[in-house]
Amino acid sequence: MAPIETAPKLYGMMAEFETAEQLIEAASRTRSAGYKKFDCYTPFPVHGLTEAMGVEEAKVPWTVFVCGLIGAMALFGLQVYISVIDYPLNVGGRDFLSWPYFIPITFEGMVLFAAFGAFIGMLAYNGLPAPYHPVFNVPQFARASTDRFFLCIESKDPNFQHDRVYEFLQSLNPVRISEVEA
Amino acid sequence: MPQVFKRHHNTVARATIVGGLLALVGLVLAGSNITRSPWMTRAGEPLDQPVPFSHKHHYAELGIDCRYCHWSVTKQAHAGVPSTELCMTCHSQVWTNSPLLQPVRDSYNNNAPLVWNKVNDLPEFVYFNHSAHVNKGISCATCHQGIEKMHLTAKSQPFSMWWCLDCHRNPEKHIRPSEEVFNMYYQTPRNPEEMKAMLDKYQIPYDPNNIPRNQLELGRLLVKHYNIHKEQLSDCSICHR
Amino acid sequence: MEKPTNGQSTGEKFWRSLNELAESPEFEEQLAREFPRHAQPLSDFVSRRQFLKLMGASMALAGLSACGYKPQGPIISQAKTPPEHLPGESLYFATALAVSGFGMGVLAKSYEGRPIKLEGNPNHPASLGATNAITQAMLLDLYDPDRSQNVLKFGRIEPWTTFAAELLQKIAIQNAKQGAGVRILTGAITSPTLADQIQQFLKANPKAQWYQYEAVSWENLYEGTRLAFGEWLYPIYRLDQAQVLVALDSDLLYTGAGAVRYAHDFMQGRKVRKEQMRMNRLFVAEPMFTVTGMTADERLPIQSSKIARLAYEIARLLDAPVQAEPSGELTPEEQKWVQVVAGELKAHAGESLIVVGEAQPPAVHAIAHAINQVLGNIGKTVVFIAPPEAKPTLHTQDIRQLAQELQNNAVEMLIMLGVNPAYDAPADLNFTELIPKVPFSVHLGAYVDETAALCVWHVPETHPLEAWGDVRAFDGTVTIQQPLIYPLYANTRTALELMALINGQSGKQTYELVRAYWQKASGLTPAQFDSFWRKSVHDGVVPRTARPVKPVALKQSPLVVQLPEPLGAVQATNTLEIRFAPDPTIYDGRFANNAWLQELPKPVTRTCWDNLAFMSLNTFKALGLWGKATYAWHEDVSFVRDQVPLIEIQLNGKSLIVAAYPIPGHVDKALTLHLGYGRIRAGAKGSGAGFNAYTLRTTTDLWFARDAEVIPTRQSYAVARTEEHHLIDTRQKDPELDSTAHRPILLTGTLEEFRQDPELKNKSHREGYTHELPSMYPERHRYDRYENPDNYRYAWGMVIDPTLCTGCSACVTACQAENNIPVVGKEEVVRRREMLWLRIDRYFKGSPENPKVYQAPVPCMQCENAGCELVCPVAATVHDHEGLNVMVYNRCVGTRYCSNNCPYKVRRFNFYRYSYMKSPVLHLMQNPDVTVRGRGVMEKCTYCVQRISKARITAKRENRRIRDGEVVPACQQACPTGAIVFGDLNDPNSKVRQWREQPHNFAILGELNYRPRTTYLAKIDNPHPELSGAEVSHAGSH
Amino acid sequence: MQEAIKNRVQEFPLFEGQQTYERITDQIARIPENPHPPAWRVVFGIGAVGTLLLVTTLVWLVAIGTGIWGINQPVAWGFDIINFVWWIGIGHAGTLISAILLLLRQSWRMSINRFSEAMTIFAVMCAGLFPLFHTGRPWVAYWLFPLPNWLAIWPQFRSPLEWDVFAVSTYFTVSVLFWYMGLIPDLATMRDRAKSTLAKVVHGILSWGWRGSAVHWLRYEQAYLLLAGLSTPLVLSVHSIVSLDFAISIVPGWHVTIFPPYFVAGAIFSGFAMVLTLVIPFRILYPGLREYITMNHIDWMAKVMLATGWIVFYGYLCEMFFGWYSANQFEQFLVVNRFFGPYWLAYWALIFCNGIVPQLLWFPKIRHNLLILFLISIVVNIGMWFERFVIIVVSLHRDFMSSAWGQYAPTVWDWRMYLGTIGFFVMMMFLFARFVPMLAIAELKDIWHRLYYGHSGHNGHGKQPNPVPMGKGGES
Repeated sequence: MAPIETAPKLYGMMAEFETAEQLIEAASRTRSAGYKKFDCYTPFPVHGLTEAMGVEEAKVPWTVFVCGLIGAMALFGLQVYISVIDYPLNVGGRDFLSWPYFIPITFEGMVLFAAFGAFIGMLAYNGLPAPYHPVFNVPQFARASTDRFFLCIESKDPNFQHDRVYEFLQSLNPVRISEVEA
Repeated sequence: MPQVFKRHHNTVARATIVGGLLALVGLVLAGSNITRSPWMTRAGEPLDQPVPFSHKHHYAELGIDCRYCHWSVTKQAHAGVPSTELCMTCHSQVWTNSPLLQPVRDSYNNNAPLVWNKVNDLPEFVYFNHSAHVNKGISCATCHQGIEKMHLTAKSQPFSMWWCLDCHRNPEKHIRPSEEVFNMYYQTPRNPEEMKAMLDKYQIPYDPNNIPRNQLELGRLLVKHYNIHKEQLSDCSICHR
Repeated sequence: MEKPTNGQSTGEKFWRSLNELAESPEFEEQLAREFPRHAQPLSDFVSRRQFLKLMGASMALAGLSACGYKPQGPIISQAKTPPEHLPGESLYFATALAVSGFGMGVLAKSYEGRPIKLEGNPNHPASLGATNAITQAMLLDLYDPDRSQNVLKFGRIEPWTTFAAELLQKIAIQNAKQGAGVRILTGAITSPTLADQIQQFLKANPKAQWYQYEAVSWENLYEGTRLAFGEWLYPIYRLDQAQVLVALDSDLLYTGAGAVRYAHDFMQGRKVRKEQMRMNRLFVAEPMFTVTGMTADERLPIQSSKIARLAYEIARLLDAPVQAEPSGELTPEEQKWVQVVAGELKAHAGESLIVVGEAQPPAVHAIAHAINQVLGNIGKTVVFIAPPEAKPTLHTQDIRQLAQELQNNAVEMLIMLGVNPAYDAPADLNFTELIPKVPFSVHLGAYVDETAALCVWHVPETHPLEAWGDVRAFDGTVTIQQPLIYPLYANTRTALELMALINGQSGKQTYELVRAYWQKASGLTPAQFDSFWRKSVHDGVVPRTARPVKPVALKQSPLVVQLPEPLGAVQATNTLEIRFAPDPTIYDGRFANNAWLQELPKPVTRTCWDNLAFMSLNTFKALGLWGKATYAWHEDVSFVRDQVPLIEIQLNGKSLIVAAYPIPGHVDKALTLHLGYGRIRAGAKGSGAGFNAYTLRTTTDLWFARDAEVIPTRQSYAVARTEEHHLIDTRQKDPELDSTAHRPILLTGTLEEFRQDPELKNKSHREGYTHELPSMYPERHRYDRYENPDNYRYAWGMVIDPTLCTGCSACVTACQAENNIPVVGKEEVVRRREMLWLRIDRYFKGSPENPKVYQAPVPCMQCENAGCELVCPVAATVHDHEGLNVMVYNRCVGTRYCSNNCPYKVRRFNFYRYSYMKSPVLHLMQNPDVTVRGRGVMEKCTYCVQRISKARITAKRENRRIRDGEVVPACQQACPTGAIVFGDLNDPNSKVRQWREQPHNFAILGELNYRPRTTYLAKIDNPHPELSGAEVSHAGSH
Repeated sequence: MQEAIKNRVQEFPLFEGQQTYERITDQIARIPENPHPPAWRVVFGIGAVGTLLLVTTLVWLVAIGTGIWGINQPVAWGFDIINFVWWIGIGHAGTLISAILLLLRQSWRMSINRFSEAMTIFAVMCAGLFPLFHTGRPWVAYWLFPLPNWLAIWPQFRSPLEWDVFAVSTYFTVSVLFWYMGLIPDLATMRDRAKSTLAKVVHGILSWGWRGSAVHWLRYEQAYLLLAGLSTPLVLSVHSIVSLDFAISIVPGWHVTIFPPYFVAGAIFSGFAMVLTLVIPFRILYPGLREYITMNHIDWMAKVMLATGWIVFYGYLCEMFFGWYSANQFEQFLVVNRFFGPYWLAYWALIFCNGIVPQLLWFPKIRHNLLILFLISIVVNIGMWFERFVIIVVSLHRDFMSSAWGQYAPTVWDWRMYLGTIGFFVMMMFLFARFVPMLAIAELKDIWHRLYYGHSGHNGHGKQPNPVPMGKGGES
């Protein structure tokens, strides 16, 4: 077979699988084959996939924790500032700093901020919104949200070599292999 | 079939989100500032009056005391708008045929009131008492600042609650010897000598070892002297009934 | 006026523009348009306005929502300043207001030239600085938009001049025949000047006649004294001298010209303190609870017709020189009661008093006089003076005679001054037919009422606050009435002016007439007179005009009197004795259009806007009315919808449909009907309210009648009541839980108990009042924490002594007048939305047949640990540094949470825009020192904070503390008996502090630890050991 | 562990019929894609009318004032707060199902969580209306928020009503976030299935360009789990705070320490009832759903109702006990007044609806009879409404000072507003059904993959795929 010249504007090469198990298998082999820049696409969270890919991170939880902390402090602070410092009023003979009364709102503030932390954090780390992405150029990729499982080795990868990658993917027995336009 | 979104749409999307958040913050800030602005409070806008009465002329140029016309200010809640009678005490002698004063003369002759436009207006549920202020060293100038420079009268302060509270919470910033209340040109003495001189002049007891050096210190002295109970001044019942 | 106003700006405007305004066609037209339909009550609030308008209106209300920057209003300067005028300051002028001829001295508060509040005049014998509800409310009459404003001929507006011309011409004709055809009908007249004018006319026209008629007449007093002493005399009671007071069918503490004074005097003997552990004792025998009855230590429910027998028995036991044919029998209880009373009277001879009510026939009065004579009370606890009226008379006789003459067409010219016989004359005379027979009839009155409608001419009457005049108090003391305001309506005239016109002194102002009379009467030189006049007008009393005391003696001994036939044992259950009584608030009907009085809960029944046929629960059930009609699915709900059954009463041929209402303490086999309702031409508020008892009232049965037949109907009727009475509508099965009397609300005790244990410790629930729970928080805000020598701070507090409270409700109306409290109308009251800040709680204890009554005024308690403040999300109600629980109306968003968390339920909510007043006139009345609350805002009592602020500012200006007694809330000021004391709790010498340190001081619901600043003294009564046993045992408590 | 679960789900299948990834996707996603049954239009129409009723009522309310309601002096809260609490309670089931059951790893929640979360959001919308419009001056209700203002005055943070403001708004926001986050992958699915460009664009935007990357899924699941972890205490706190509106005050019948747990239980109780009330008709309307909302699901929901019902009933018993044990005559009177007072009917209705009727759920037959179950769920909703009525009206109308006692009766306006909110709720639910996948597709596929893949007949695709001739992306 004649070697094919790599298209200059190539995002990567994508293999399509039918089952999650195959994909997990493929992912771990891709990893052991020394590829760094590759990603998998699944219609639902496939458990064990990220482990196979060797991805580990806990950015989101930390963000949530910090946001929650900020939220709690912010609202408790607000209440104390208002009812003790800015306009202390004798309300039903209660002490100005009647902190037990401030707990509920403090708690709600914590939850609110944390929730936003989780939501926005998730999107931000995922680089969303990204309505455009090269992988969408592959027609079959439309099934990635329905019933097909994809593995894409990106051209950014240091040892990305067109036909090598092709052969490697072949060895994973995908349903189909397609180039992904950048 | 090509995908519907192009690469630049990513940027657009992110820009929109960031922009939206910023806009939100901006809105809140703008809102809270606009309400305080003269545009809202109408501070500094003269209203038209039946007679173009000039405080500048009468106070600054002729040197008529505030109390000549607003005679009830030291005794009553209301400073009072002078009756036509009062105007005529002078204007039966001077400017007797100035066309500008025609309404005044008519009012006097037909015993019909002059209808002025209210410049310094408070909501109905706010009970302001002039006498309580002027007798305790709060000057006309504090609320009607610059009236002595006005040809046409406009309110110079927002007269909003936070503005009132600002002084009610720390009167030291504005209080002065009650003898100086009607003096629009009063300046806080800048050096100890002047300060001492003034305190002596008005027999205000003070500790000679530490003579107040600035308005704040003078203020504290006077607040005590006039037996003003600060913490009470921001009680709701002080202004609302 | 769409937006609420503090009256200041508008105040000045109105002050200036009154004169112009009153004449200006717009104003006339404007008011004319409102007349007579415009209703203050809110019932038609929704239906009347279109939708969008309202939308705008309610939004405009955001005016009260703290945004100050509305378009600025005008500010109107005066052209000329009246000498005494101070901008924004109130001045007080002494004058007097008369009810059926008798004057009540008042100090009228004038703000910017308009009267806005009436206070009692301390110099005046009838007032002593206090007032009653009616006097307070007479202010509203002045501003009533329904007032008649035009001279009418057959209902068409005519200029005054036309009337004057025609009148004079007719008078001229009459003068020719010495006034043979002229009849003048007035109410009781004490005014010397007016009387003088009438006498002048009579002198000129000897054949003319002057009749006086009062529907609620005291003629029996006169006849009584005539029987006993041979002449008409007017009794003056010295209740402060009486240790034992026996009131037979008499409400002397509430109704009658001297009531306010009497209540005051009587209570002098009931101020129970640890220093003074003694009190007088009051016995009352009456068919239905009256204010006096509720105050009684020993009360006997008995039919009015049996009172005579009762009195006679007492007389017999005291061997008073009385001879009569007793008929009818007394029950054992009544016998017992009589013995005890007789014993008490004897024991306190010389310092006891027996009083008989106006409703009782002369004979009974005579008996009472004989008893007082025998006991040597006359001259001590009661003295007699010549009648205060200018021409004392027997009203019923007068009116009967007039009717007679009208019948015979003897009357060519009938002049009626401020009377309304077409409505309130006895039914058997049927004036409605007689009046039209008069060719030339003139009616002078404040309203185009039933009589005006039948007259040829109607002349609008000037309100006493608008004109000069004079009037006598119950003891004869004269007050010169001075005007507070230029007459609101140009065409109004006073009776004095009318008589002057008739006497050909048309040009004269009332001022000249009054002054001229007194110049003559006083017989002083002009110089002396001037100072005399000044002093009299200024003080509100003319010196040395009180009638002198007359020595009296029984004209014969023994007195032979004819006792009336008492109601025998009634056979049929539906044949009852009927008793007529003046209405507690609208009196004989003359105040029917006074919304304040209409909405004021009646002292005994706590109903308003209505009169009802009151009867005992037994009778109510015997008639088969219980559980009838709308009593729905549960007996307890019988009053849920406040529905009561309608009954038909038939009395000598006449019949009346009226709502029946059971009330504890009413004697069985009898019903009580209040006069004054069922008006058809009272005005927008009064017309159609209640049932017209006059239709049953005849000259023969003026006060009570036997054999009234009662026929239940199928219909029911909605009653507006501000308080349920629980002995009735909570089931008796579990008194410990149900009967209110057992709730730890009021601490009560007898004098005996108080003597043994001043703190009443071993009373049930006592601990509930005192013990305080530990608090988690540093209680920096307690008033006693403020106590230190150099403490400037005030701790306002109030102590109320229910023992002194008669329940007369003067405080309630005073509060309403002072604080711009709106009237909501019957429908809203039925829906439990009355706005009165101050209510008077009335609790029954004991058997429904003859319970004890405990009352206490309940204002906002100004709790130090106020629950209302705690739950307000916007800090609209908070404490200030002086311990007031202030309510910031303009901050309130109206969540109503505070009201829910208030255990005393003293907060009031503007469910609608109650403060909306269509008529500009009503805005003149509003107190400029109090914010007028808009819709959706919670409101409540704040110890009259406006008065406190005023005093504080003055004190600050003068660099001093506020003196004790310098701040007097409206309620305290109005209270005749001094049951309310307000002041600074931090001041060890203040009166309020002394009261609060009394051993029997307690806080209502103290165990909730809200720590109210308003506390109460235990309600002490002085039952007679031999009697009370029976009743109290019913109650089962302590 | 996994095995155990797998065995259990064998006997209680979470799915009916043969499932594949496509089938799951298609069955659910095609509901919004295809035209709707006529029944949908009818019910939606009814809802819309109700909404109209609501709007007109609100306008009139703002124009005239709260006086048009039946509230009065002793009873200053009536339908407004009753319905507020009722709606909030209903809302809670959604969050509970989605959050708490998620934390408890209850796989059966997957088929109903999207649905009940939507219910939550709309219920909270309805609830929110009441506190806002029950104020006497709604146009200044914004004072309840701590906005910097030129009055220099702030809200009062000791008031439970103020807590409500924060609790309810937070609850609403978080619920929306939670719901929307769950939607993102499914919106992506919709996008990829979409035929028209417009649909592609809209779904593309709404799905933020989700592409199912494994790393994204990782963060997504972390966030989702955390949100669940946050919502759980949130939902408890919200109804606790609502209960504190009463418990903080001193009114007998309100001042009860067990209110928080008892309110939360009540909320779940009524919430599940409402889920059933909605699910059963929806299953009829959209038969496709039956494969995922099986009789097992319904059975479990019924059981939860039974359990929470007992907690609530225990609450009632406690209140009686407290009344007696308090030795406080006001409390004692309250109990008596509830039993025999003017509103005894309401009280016994509540006992009947919440105490007696749910006991039917002991019987499997009844749990599997959709009609009866549906009726029971309605009865429970009514019962829970009565509970709030008893708590609010009966406590207020006769508290301490018998001189201030009164009665309460709703007016037509009270009813209009109540029915209006119900109409609004129905309308929103049907809009939701019209435009959004009613079940969580991705989660269902996940569950199916975890529990059934390999067991159920999936092997159709088991064989090794052939190497394919490679082509450039975009070709073929």
